[in-house]
Amino acid sequence: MDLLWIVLWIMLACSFIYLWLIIRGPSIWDRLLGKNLIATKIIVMILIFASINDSAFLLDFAIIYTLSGFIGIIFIALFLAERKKRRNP
Amino acid sequence: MNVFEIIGNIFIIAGVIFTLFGVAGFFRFQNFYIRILVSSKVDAVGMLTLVVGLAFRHGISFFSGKLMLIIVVLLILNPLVSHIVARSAYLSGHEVNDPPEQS
Amino acid sequence: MIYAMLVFWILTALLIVKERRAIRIILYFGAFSFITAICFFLLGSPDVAMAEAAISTFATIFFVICVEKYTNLQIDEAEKASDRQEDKKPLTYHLKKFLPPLGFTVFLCALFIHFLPDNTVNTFLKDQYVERFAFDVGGENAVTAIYLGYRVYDTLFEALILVITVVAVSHMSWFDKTSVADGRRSDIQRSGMAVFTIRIIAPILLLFGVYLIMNGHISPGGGFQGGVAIASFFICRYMIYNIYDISIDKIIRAEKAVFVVAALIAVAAIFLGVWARVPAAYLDLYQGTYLLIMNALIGVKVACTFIVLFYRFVAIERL
Amino acid sequence: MNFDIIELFCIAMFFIAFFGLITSKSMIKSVVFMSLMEMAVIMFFLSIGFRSGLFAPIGVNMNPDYVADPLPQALMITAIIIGLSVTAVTLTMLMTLFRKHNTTDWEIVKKKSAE
Repeated sequence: MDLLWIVLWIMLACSFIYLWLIIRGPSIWDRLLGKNLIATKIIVMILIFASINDSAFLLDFAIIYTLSGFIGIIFIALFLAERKKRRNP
Repeated sequence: MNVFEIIGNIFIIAGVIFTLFGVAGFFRFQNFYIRILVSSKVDAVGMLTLVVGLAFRHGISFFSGKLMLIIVVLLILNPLVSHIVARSAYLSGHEVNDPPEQS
Repeated sequence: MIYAMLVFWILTALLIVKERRAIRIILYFGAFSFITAICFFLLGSPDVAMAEAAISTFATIFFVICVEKYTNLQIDEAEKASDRQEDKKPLTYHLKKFLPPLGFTVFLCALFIHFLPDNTVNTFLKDQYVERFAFDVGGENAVTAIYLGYRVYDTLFEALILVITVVAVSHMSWFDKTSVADGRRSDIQRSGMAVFTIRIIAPILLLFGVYLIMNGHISPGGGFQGGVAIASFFICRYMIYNIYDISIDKIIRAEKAVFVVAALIAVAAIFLGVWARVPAAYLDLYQGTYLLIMNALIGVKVACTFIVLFYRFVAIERL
Repeated sequence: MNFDIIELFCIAMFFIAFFGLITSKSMIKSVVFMSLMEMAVIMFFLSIGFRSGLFAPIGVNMNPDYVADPLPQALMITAIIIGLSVTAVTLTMLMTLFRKHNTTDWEIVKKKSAE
């Protein structure tokens, strides 16, 4: 078994652990953080998969995944901050 | 197996170890602010090390050029997300010494 | 690998079924979209995975705006009250309530599995397409060749549905106005660091969207994915400047014009037989130009639609 | 019956979402479940004829035995974009209904509109 496949499975196990974090995390911010960490794990998995297949065009998917996923998380975080503040000023 | 691949493998193993430290840090601490400091910082370092290792394995090629672009994007965006999450938690009144609140 | 990801997929869906609070449902839905995208990727279709990854941020943003505005409390108030009533009732009540829908669902599922056809998959069409697309339509991406060459009617219909969506959103809305007052500022909380960093990221996103459109016929990507990437550039722009200074009416007019032009070009290129009359020496050039122009038009069209939807949700529906 | 394990997962997903749709009280949950059902259908289409080891249909002079089926992919891209449009229209309708009845609970809306 190649080293890269072992790393791939370790990353999958890490993302399962962070799913447990999303379920348990006491506040909403812990859940957002867990979502961010799952996103980074999945990006690493895509990169390793593209490296195993040795095809550069699969990396485009990693780039757009990074950009759009993180922008979504930033937008949610900005909105949540505004929401709580308006409720109890 | 040439020199590039050996260096790349060493980097990849280091990256995996950093990532596992991040997982451990997440369950070690209960306070949100300590947690976001530990896990996201260690996680970013681990991921960058892993991607650098992958780039080393491929030598100088189009593939590693694209990996460099991904490294730049990750280096900019990943700390920013941690910053925004922590800032929005602070603005919404999540105090540093608070007991964990359900929401 | 794919089986492990599918187990993950089912787990997130079960989480959504179990959860009651609206804001948590949105977060779980975001994680669900991430995992769906990687499942599509592992099924050997990076084009669909790209579209899903770019779409998921828009879906999450729409849901967040809706929840933030309309369920301002942390739990849906109605659900909370009904929960308090139901918790006192005995177990048989819950069983009575949940068994009939569960039984109905299991019955439908059994019917579905029973009537599932058990032939082997017919690969005639797949073989034809994979072998002939480079000669018939051109390019190196079989998916782009199918949706711009063999099945261009589907794509045009889909573009028409996007026009209808914009009309329907304006029609169903509670508010009468269709455009935003120019120069109005929103009350979103910005941080200086975020603005500085997104200023660096936004041009990369725009450039990458244009790259996806221009390279759509030789690598994964194409009009749809590039259009959505360009539309998410406008989310970045909104987060930087925090001002509504884009006229929605002009964008809608541009969208309609682009749709008409795309339909005319497709009809002229394929159904009037220009394709057959091009001399063989210039066929490559002709095919490349056609794919590039159609991809660009569809990209502009999709980008216009999503800019309009985003601005409507963020500026008008949140009032 | 020789169907694939992936197809079985997709069918399970579809009916989980269906169960959620008919038992949920909140409107937002209903919209989310519609989105989930659509994802299950798309995954089902992509998994037809898939086996382990197939690669993306991109490149020159490909062997049809080693690439995934391009036809469902081309149809599913449009389906995903239309899915977002459906979500947007449904959310707009939800907001209008909220303005009218001031709640997001189906049963209260039913009671109010029956009066």
